[in-house]
Amino acid sequence: MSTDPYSKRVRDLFDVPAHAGSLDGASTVEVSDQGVRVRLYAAVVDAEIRALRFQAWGCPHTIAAAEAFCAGYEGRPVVDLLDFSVSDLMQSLSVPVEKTGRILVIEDAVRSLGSEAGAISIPDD
Amino acid sequence: MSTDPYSKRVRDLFDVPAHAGSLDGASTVEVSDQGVRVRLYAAVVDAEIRALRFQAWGCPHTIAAAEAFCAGYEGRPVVDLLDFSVSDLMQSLSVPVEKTGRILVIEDAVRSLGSEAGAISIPDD
Amino acid sequence: MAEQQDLLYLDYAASTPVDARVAQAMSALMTSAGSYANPSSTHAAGRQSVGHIARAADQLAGLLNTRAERLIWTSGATESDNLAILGGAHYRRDRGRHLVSMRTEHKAVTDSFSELERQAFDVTWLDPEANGVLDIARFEAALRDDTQLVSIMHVNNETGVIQDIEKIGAICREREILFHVDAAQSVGKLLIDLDALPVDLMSMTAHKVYGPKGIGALYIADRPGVHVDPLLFGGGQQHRLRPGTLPSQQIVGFGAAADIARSRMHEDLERLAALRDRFWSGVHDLPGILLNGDIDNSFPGILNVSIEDIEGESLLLALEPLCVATGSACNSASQEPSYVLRALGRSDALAQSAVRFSFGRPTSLMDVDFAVEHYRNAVDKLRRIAPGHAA
Amino acid sequence: MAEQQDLLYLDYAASTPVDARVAQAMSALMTSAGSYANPSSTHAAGRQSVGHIARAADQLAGLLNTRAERLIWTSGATESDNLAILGGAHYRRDRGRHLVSMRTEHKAVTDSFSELERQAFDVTWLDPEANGVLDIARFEAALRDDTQLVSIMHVNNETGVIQDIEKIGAICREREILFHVDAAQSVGKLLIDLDALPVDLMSMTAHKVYGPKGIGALYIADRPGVHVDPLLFGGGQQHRLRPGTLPSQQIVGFGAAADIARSRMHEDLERLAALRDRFWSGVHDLPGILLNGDIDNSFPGILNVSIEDIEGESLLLALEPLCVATGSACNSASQEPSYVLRALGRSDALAQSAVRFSFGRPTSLMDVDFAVEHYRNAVDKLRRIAPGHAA
Ligand SMILES: Cc1ncc(COP(=O)(O)O)c(C=O)c1O
Ligand SMILES: Cc1ncc(COP(=O)(O)O)c(C=O)c1O
Repeated sequence: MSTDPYSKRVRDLFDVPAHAGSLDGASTVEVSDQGVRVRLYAAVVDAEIRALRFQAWGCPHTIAAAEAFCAGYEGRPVVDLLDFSVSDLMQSLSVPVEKTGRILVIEDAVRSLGSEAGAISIPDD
Repeated sequence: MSTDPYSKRVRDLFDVPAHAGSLDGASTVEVSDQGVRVRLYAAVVDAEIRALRFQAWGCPHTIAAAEAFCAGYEGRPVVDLLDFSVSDLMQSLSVPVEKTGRILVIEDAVRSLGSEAGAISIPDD
Repeated sequence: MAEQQDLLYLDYAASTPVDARVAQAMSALMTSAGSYANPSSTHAAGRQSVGHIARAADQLAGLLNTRAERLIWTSGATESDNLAILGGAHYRRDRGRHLVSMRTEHKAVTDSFSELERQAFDVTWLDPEANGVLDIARFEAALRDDTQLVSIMHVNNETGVIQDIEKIGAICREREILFHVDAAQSVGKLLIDLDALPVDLMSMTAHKVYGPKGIGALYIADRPGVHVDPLLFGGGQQHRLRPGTLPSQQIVGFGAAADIARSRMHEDLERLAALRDRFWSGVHDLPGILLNGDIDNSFPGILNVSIEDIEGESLLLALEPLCVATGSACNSASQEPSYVLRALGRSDALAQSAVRFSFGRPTSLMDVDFAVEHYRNAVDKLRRIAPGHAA
Repeated sequence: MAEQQDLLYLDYAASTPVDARVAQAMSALMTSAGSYANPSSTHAAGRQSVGHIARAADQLAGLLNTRAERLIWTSGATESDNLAILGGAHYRRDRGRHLVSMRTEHKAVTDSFSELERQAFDVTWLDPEANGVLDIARFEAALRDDTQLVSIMHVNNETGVIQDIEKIGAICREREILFHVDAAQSVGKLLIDLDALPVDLMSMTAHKVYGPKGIGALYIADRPGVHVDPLLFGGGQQHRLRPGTLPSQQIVGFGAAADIARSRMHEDLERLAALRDRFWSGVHDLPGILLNGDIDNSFPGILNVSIEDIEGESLLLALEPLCVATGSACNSASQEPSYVLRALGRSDALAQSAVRFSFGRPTSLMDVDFAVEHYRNAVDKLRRIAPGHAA
């Protein structure tokens, strides 16, 4: 027996993943674990994230989480990526606990993206 | 589970047992066995059965069989009683085999009635 | 058939008609798009079925003041009794092999215990007092250190007699004995508060309370040590306790019936008591008549009377067009005198003459008067036919 | 709920709507005077219930070319499978402890055998060929002198693949091995002639063939040595093989559904084949698509396809408003890749991407076209999102 496993928000994000896709020449990371595969692209200018895109192979929660991340971080300082934590995302998407591992893959990807996109060496550019 | 355990004929005889009752001064026998009790009364004149009555305590088949007997033997020679056999009755009433014993009680009673009513010594009276 | 005409059904303890609103809810579910889906399916239609079932579970739980999660759906009280008794005894076999029940239980209970006897469990079969009630001191005396399960029914199906499940349950709880109650005849009829009652397992069925046949439930209390082994395997539904596609229309029917019962229980009880009392006052003066059970301690929908010098099978036929029962309907294909009435101390002959009149929501005072007249006439007729009565 | 709008149900292998005529017959029975009586009651109303049940048994027996007395009513195929396998193995335990079945059986079968393994029976689990069909030589090789029971399903619930129960049965009969067939997916859909088939026990259920949920039957052949031990005790109904008040409205529903199925089986099959073929020709050219099973040896109401590089759960959501299944509906609450498809040699990933489309009487060609379009779009969308595909 089951009730709807997807919240309205997950359904909306999954239905219209506006940030699905890639960015040529942007910082890119790919993490593959827990049976899911996530690739993130960040176009960073002046330590600010101008554009985010994702590609994902995984369950609806994984795709929705990737989309939610992209939608939420465009326009923010790249340094924010280093503090990214999935707990808010888990809650706002009502991700079931047994899927925590998959969502943590996104956390990994986001943090790598932070390093990759030069969050460590901000002042320099 | 069960279908109707009573044939139409049993129902009719049971509903209107026209010969239930007793006859004063008539030949009488009572047999009690197999959990049923049957008493038969015969008014015999000139070796002919002028009237038959019964009293019975037992299941509907027992009562119907007693009634059927009485209705069938009024007006017949008393000697017929000695040959009475329940097999026709069993069939015409569709008596289930497990009730054979009870119907045989009626056979016993009828044959005793035959003796009692002087079937043995017909010419004499 | 001529049989169909003018029957007067007074066998509501055997089964009840389905309330029109219940039948309506079931029909709607069976055919309307999206509602007939398998509740095990994860798609949207399946989730709708799940929603219907959840609502029905809430309705039944509401009737009994418990939570929906405590209810396991079964095919009826027979299966619930088996699951509780076989499943409970097996689950707790390490706690001891002694079990206690009564001789006046329904066959679904006694036959489950007989099966456990074949499996080397040790069953104490208690007799009731002459009025059908279990004496509490006698019950307590039967308990042993290795007693692990007790099953005592709430309302007896033949006599209507009510057992004091609260007291019995309290004694069981003190000793950590699993307590099962067959409540097939009381759910939806008497007030049952599972939150307050010291009952661990309770069997119920919809068709005794204006719901459909073939759907029941087993209540399993949320307490440590209270659990049962499954009897059926597969599918994983219902926490693996009872697999099989959940019959949504049946469950929705039970839920709706429970809801209706809750809303009119008080009114039903009052009406039934009036009907029963009127019937009894109409026949109690017949020579040789005897009430089986205890009119002051009974569910009023059932009245069981024996009568001297009357053969039961002929009585039943003479009573037509009344539809009434001798013994338990579930067992009445056999011509054996009722073992329940024998346990009350009735002779074979008296037990065999017993008739159970049971009244229901459709029964009217006129029906009762008709039944009284019919019963009196039938007794009169058979007595006049019988040898020994002056013609 | 918005969910209720515009669902396209293509999960007829999980459950079917109840035919309107069936629902009508059930409603009539539940409420009309005299028909709701307990069929165990001996009075006139009870006998009417018995009559309704007898007629339904004749209808079901007629569908299968057997006699009504050979059918035991149960709560569904899950219970029938349990009764056949647990009951059959127990009844014949003296003949040997070896049992044979397949890995691709329904959970109700595999879990019954697992329970028997816990009871120290010895089960051989056969794998099918890659197309889902059991190889007869492999089957014969698995048989031993102490093999006492074999259970092989007729139509597989996930793939639609048909096993050759006639050949398998003939081999069993030669060796006096009890042969059980789970025919939940084939009764009323494929021609089954029990008078001719060498089958000893056959499980069936009404809700897969436009009848109600919660009613099934077990066919028990009239041959020496063919029998089962009961799983439930009480009441004495159905020759003590399966007690409990017979749910007349459910049985009448099954009977009516069987009658309708018989009259339109040929027509149903032709339509389903046309729908299935149209669907497959609409999707077969998708890169990486694979048919699970054997389209030439299948019940045409079921089509199961896997597709490379697609995650199953997302596929299912992307397919909404199509209501379709991954794996068996009876098991689909779990996210495990289907053990049936794994047994066919599919990788975890491919098994997990599998979707079962199943068609039914209400399905139209337009529905199929809509489903094709939706499936293609969903695959396309997910592939575009996935890493590794050029955006
Ligand atoms: C007390 C009692 N227990 C159990 C049952 C069996 O219930 P079901 O008919 O649902 O199998 C009945 C009635 O049949 C009953 O009266
Ligand atoms: C092959 C098979 N066997 C058994 C079952 C179980 O049947 P039921 O739902 O009647 O318990 C199903 C479907 O659920 C099935 O497809």
